[in-house]
Amino acid sequence: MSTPRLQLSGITKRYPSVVANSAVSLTVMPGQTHAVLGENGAGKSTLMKIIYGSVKPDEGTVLFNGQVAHIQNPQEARALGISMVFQHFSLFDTITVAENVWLGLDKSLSLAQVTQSIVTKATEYGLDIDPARPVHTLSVGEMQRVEIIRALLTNPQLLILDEPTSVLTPQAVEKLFVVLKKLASEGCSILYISHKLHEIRELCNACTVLRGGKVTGVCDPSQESNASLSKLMIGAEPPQLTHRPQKAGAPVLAVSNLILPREDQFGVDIEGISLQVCAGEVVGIAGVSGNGQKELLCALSGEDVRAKPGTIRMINTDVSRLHPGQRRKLGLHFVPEERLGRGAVPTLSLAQNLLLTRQESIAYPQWGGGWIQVKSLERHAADIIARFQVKAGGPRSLARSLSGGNLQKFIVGREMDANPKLFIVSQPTWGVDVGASAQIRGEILALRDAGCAVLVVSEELDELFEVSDRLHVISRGQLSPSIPVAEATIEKIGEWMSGLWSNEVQEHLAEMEQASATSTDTQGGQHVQA
Amino acid sequence: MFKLEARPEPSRVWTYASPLLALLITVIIGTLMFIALGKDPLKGLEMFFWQPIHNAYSLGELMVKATPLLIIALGLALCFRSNVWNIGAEGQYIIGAIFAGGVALLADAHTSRWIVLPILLAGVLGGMLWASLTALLRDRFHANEILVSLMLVYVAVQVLSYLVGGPWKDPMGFNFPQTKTFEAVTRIPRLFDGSRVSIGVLLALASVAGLWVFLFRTRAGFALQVGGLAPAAARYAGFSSRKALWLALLLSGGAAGLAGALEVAGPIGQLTIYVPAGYGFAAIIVAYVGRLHPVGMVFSAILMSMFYIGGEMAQSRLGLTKSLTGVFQGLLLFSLLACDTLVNYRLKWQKTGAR
Amino acid sequence: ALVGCGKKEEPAPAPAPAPVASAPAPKPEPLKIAFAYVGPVGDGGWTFAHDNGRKALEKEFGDKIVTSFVENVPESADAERVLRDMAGQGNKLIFGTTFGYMEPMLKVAADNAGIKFEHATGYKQADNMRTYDSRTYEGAYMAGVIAGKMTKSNTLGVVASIPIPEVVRNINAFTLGAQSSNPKIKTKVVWVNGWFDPPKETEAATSLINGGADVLFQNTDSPAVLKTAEAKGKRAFGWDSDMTSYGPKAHLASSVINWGPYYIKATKEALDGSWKAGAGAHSWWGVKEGAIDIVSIAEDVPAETKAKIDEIKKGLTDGSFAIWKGPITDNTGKVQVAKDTVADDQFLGGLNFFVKGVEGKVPGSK
Amino acid sequence: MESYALLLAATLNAGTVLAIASLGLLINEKVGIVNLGAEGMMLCAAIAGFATVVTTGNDWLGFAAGMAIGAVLAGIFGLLVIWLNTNQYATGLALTLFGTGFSAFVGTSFVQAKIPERASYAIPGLADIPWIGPALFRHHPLVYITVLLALALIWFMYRTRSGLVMRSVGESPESAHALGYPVRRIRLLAVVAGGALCGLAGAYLSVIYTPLWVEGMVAGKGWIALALTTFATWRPARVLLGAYLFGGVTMLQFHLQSIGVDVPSQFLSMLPYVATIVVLALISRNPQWIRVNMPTSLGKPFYPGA
Ligand SMILES: Nc1ncnc2c1ncn2[C@@H]1O[C@H](COP(=O)(O)OP(=O)(O)OP(=O)(O)O)[C@@H](O)[C@H]1O
Ligand SMILES: Nc1ncnc2c1ncn2[C@@H]1O[C@H](COP(=O)(O)OP(=O)(O)OP(=O)(O)O)[C@@H](O)[C@H]1O
Ligand SMILES: [Mg+2]
Ligand SMILES: [Mg+2]
Repeated sequence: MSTPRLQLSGITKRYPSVVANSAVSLTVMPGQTHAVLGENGAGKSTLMKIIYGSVKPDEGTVLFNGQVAHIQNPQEARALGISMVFQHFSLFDTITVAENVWLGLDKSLSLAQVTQSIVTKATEYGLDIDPARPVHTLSVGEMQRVEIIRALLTNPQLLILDEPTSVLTPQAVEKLFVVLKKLASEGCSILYISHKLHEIRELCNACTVLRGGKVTGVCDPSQESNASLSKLMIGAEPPQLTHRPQKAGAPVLAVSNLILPREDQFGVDIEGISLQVCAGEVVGIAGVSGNGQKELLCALSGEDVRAKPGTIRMINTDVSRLHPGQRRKLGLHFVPEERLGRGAVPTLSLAQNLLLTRQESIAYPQWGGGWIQVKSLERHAADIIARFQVKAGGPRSLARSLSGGNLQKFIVGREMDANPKLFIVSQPTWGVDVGASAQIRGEILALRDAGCAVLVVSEELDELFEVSDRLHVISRGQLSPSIPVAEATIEKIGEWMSGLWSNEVQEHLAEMEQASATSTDTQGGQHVQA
Repeated sequence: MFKLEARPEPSRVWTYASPLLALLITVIIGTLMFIALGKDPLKGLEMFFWQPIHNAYSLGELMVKATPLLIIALGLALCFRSNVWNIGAEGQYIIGAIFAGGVALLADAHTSRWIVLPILLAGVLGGMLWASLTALLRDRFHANEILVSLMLVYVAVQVLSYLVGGPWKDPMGFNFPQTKTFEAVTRIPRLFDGSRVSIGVLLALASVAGLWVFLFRTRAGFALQVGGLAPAAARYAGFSSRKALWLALLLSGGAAGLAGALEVAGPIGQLTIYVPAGYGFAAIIVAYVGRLHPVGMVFSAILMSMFYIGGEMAQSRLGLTKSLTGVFQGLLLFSLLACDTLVNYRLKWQKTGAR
Repeated sequence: ALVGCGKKEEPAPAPAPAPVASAPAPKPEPLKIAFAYVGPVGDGGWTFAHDNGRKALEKEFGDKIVTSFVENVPESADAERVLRDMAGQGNKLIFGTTFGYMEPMLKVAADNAGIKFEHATGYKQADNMRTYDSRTYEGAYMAGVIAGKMTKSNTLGVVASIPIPEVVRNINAFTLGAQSSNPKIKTKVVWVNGWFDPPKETEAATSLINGGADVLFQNTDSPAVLKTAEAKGKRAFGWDSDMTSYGPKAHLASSVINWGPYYIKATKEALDGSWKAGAGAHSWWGVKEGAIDIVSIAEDVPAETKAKIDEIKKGLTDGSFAIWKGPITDNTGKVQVAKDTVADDQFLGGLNFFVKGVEGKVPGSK
Repeated sequence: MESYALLLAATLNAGTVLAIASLGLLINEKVGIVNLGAEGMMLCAAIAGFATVVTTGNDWLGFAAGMAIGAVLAGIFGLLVIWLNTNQYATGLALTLFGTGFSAFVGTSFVQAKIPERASYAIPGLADIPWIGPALFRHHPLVYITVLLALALIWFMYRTRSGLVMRSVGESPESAHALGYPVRRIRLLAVVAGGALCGLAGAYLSVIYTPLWVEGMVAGKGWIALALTTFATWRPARVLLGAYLFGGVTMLQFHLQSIGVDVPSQFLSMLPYVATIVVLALISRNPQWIRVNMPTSLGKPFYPGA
């Protein structure tokens, strides 16, 4: 047997509040594609950053090709032959692709040489990219290509990919896998992080599972089932949700031909989106991030009031130009995807954060915004904490002291507690552990059963399939027609995610629009056959 | 090497200990400076920390100095808390003084005592007007409020100079650039005989209470601070950032204008080119050393005034230069900023060199 | 505008026990004298000249007096506190050296009947407060005589501070002096709206030179104008104190104020009990009293001009020469002082026009 | 006509102080740090430079001293802001307040000091060309060095890899950190370099421009320099242009007075400040113009998690 490419033993990394890695050992052989699997916060990214030298371990040793390696920083890692593509892109928006790549390479090359080698590598691996384009003009998929080319140009012996597919369409994932398989066949080792089990089973031939910073299993994923992997990962199988069929009521939200030019150069234009959500149904919007979700949600929530009058209606009221507070009075409650900084103010207490969207504890609201009744406010916060099982010190704990999942539960709770007529939620379970995810999804369904209209925007197809009645796909600022979940397949949604809904569909959509313009729509939504 | 580690919650102990530590550091550096200058450090410290408060008269003078500082700082705290960087309070103070002076000049010996009210209101209005220029340029043109408000200070100085050297010049004043001295009826009522302390102190204390209530008990105050702490959250909640900008600038401009009115119709008693005395800038330190908290600013305004008066005394009694005041004030703010790090972070010794 | 009633208890503490209580000899207490300065003592101009006066005082009276000063006292609400503090510290004679202290000093004087107050450049007096000033225009006139002789472009430049009568007087006197030696000259004036702002003074001087002026005169307190002239190869004067060393090549002469004689006189009066104040108690000293002089005249100034200067000094001292003797026309052509009359001090006090030969008009004048 | 040549010359000279300081602040801001302490650093450097020239008689030592003190103060500011994560604006203001007081304090003994005679500057041959000579070729070497400095900065920022790294740190410190660049050290270096340039500007002011030391002599030039970076939308060439423009406005107020324009001098004195406000408003009017070159992380703290 040959020397392992990488051998970690006893790696421990402590953060003030958590132990991110605890005595982790891991071995990667040359040419092996090794998966690291684990829930959110299991410590995967931390471990990868330790290998790449951007985080220093408290204990433990790293052997690279059999030699002890004290990797002080990413430059040293790259010199050794380790390259990494981060979970969050490390690209610079205003400079060109070539310059971005240049910044990730060692200094010996000139910019012209780098440009040349980008073209060479790109053709070799079928990664089409123009080196002269500024990064902010690229799509997310293209950005990832830049990251990968940057990694490949260092001629790595070990390539680390941290959740590379969370931003890709299923088709783009296929393309990526082709590249990765070619690399592995050339002898490059790959460390592949994901919590998507089917991907791992398709691609990888070794797997280390982390839970709470500890290794809970090593296996060959091709020999495992989703269920067995899942068990290794979270220690139990996820609870099942029940999705009772139910007839949708009257439309609550109706968007017709919403057009919004982008606000800044890094944004997306919304090009004629139409959509309807009825009482007692959950409508899901799938799509790769950066395709206009942010812009659409801002227009729906009232954070962006540039919509043409008449384009957004809520229960027969034109809300296109209303501010968030006014929409809230009509019964719209919205949970944004950023918890800290948008959904909640990190440095304020939970009780104070309640004031962002709730006015129950405000006396004399007509006078200068109203008087805050502190006692009643804290009681209200305590109620929400109890009702949604938020693990927190109490109403006075600062928002930033809560873990992501608990803060998410509080925010979702804060909005659901208001008995909304229309509930819009973006990425309801992003970075939330399995237990909490199940709870939140359950609450969403309960809300629907109680007759609320719910719009869920998410990148997790599994989640959407679980909670939605109908699905739309958003791509490049356009919205696909809706399709009942029962008729949708992952393949079709994946195709739509790259903007390929057929002409036939488009025509049908236009027809439906005309129809809904002439007669009031009684049906729950437009059912479309692809 | 020391490394900072974020605390899960801000430390309560350090919230109170950090200003004390900062003061201690300032005193230690001050002591070293006195020794280096060959002065008795105890004597030096006495000038700064005891002389200004050792009897009723001195306390009164301390208040006279602290009142405008406190009033301006209260307004600035509101701005800074809502992330609006108004550093042109000096200009708003000057224009407030001009407006107040304009009304005071209308009075004659028979005018009612109530003229004081319009004088103060005019001051507030003037300050607001000047601040609204900054708000307008920021709101309409996205112009950086730091620079605009600051440039407007220099403009205000020239406006004042023009008025007192031209249209408003005292005809009996031998052409000196000053207005006539205001009629006695325009004088802001004083609280005690033999002291210059006026009802301005009461206004300042009322403003402290008012600001506390506004910040911590009203939704409008809450909205304003959310805008400063997390603009995206404010947008999400529907608190308008434009409202916040205008509100913060108008209130702080009004406060600075009020201070200007209290000063010209109080201790100065006429408009001269020497009305700008740097209060608008010193109030920035007052606001920060007071942690932008209404009650904290009461203490910092007093401390800052002690530095001013102490500086004068250190010169007349010990022959030290007056610029020591500025050194002390700067040092205090520096050390407070540094010490405040300890509220949110803890120091940890780390062997390997962290980057 | 006086403060409430006067019967409250003395705000200032009783004079502290003498610091040198252990001294055995029954020597009389030294007289404590305090000075409030508007600028830094080292401004090389106005405050510097006052501080020289204070030093002359110390030299003259030795241990019979004790002097102290506070510099950089703003002409704002702070002035009153500083003056009051001086009174409280047991000073018996207090000098305020800038116009802006007039009102605060009046207030403090009203509350401290036993203390003698002296205010420079003001016009309001009280029972225990009197005013004094220097006839700086005499120095300006003599500088003008030299300037008129030395200019080649016939264009003089003045960097002016703030349009108060004193400054307008100086500009006029400078021009009149220049015209006495060269009828063709004209004077350009640039205002910097401040007493002490060297960078601005530099810029103003530069623009005057660019505009053709080759001899500069300033009524601001720093040597910046002289320095600028030096750097540009033009000529200029020193003001308030001897500034030769700031620009040895450019320096034509310095018009200096010597406050020493007045300070000595006032102190002597305070010591022997003859000090008197009250309405009209104003001393306006000039060359005659040794308060004004022109010194360090450059070597290249022709001897005849130097002789003329000496003659003027003599004339001013014995009263045979008057600067403000008619006819004097202003630059709009209006006769301001009729032929063969001499303007009195009251006329000079309110001077608000430029004489013929000065360009522009006095800011703020109708 | 000669007088316009001289006006131009005076403009270049007045603009040089602004240009040097503003280029320094540009470097700061390109890595994402706003230093409101410019005024304070310039004042301290002015006295340091002046005192050095008084004692040694060597202008260049004076410049070096000014640069050194500017760098040291900026270093302290940098440590507070970059390592202790203090608020950039508040810390900068503290620096200005401290610098104003400290320079006055140290400077008391130098208020009357004189500095030795210096030669007049003329580039042989060129200086005698009518009109152009007096306007362009009779300046202190630093006036030309400033132009070279701007050119060098352009070359550095847009033509070298180190410049690219610097810009990228200002663009996204997180990404730069992830790629392994020592973000905080780069930021500190830029802050120190910027401070040194502000120091050079301060020393030029007291050693060559005025040349005198007086309390508070910078008189707002530091703030105008800060404003200039925004005008220039963070481009060095435009900084230079803007600085000369403002130098011109400064000189214009006196020029207008001396040619007898009948406007109260106070309104002329307002000119540079009003011009600053107007240009600032015009430039900022369209956020897109600003966005293109504005360092994205400007004013935002960065603290590496690891
Ligand atoms: N810089 C840091 N300071 C403090 N805690 C940290 C830091 N970085 C990570 N952590 C904590 O360490 C734990 C492991 O984080 P890590 O990012 O490695 O998880 P992960 O497995 O990659 O999760 P995900 O699937 O969400 O990417 C988490 O609890 C996280 O909050
Ligand atoms: N940015 C802000 N700054 C200060 N006060 C604010 C701000 N935004 C909102 N407020 C205060 O909060 C009150 C309610 O805010 P807002 O109007 O945004 O919400 P709302 O729920 O829509 O109320 P309404 O329908 O009465 O306007 C306002 O009366 C105002 O005084
Ligand atoms: Mg993740
Ligand atoms: Mg991760």
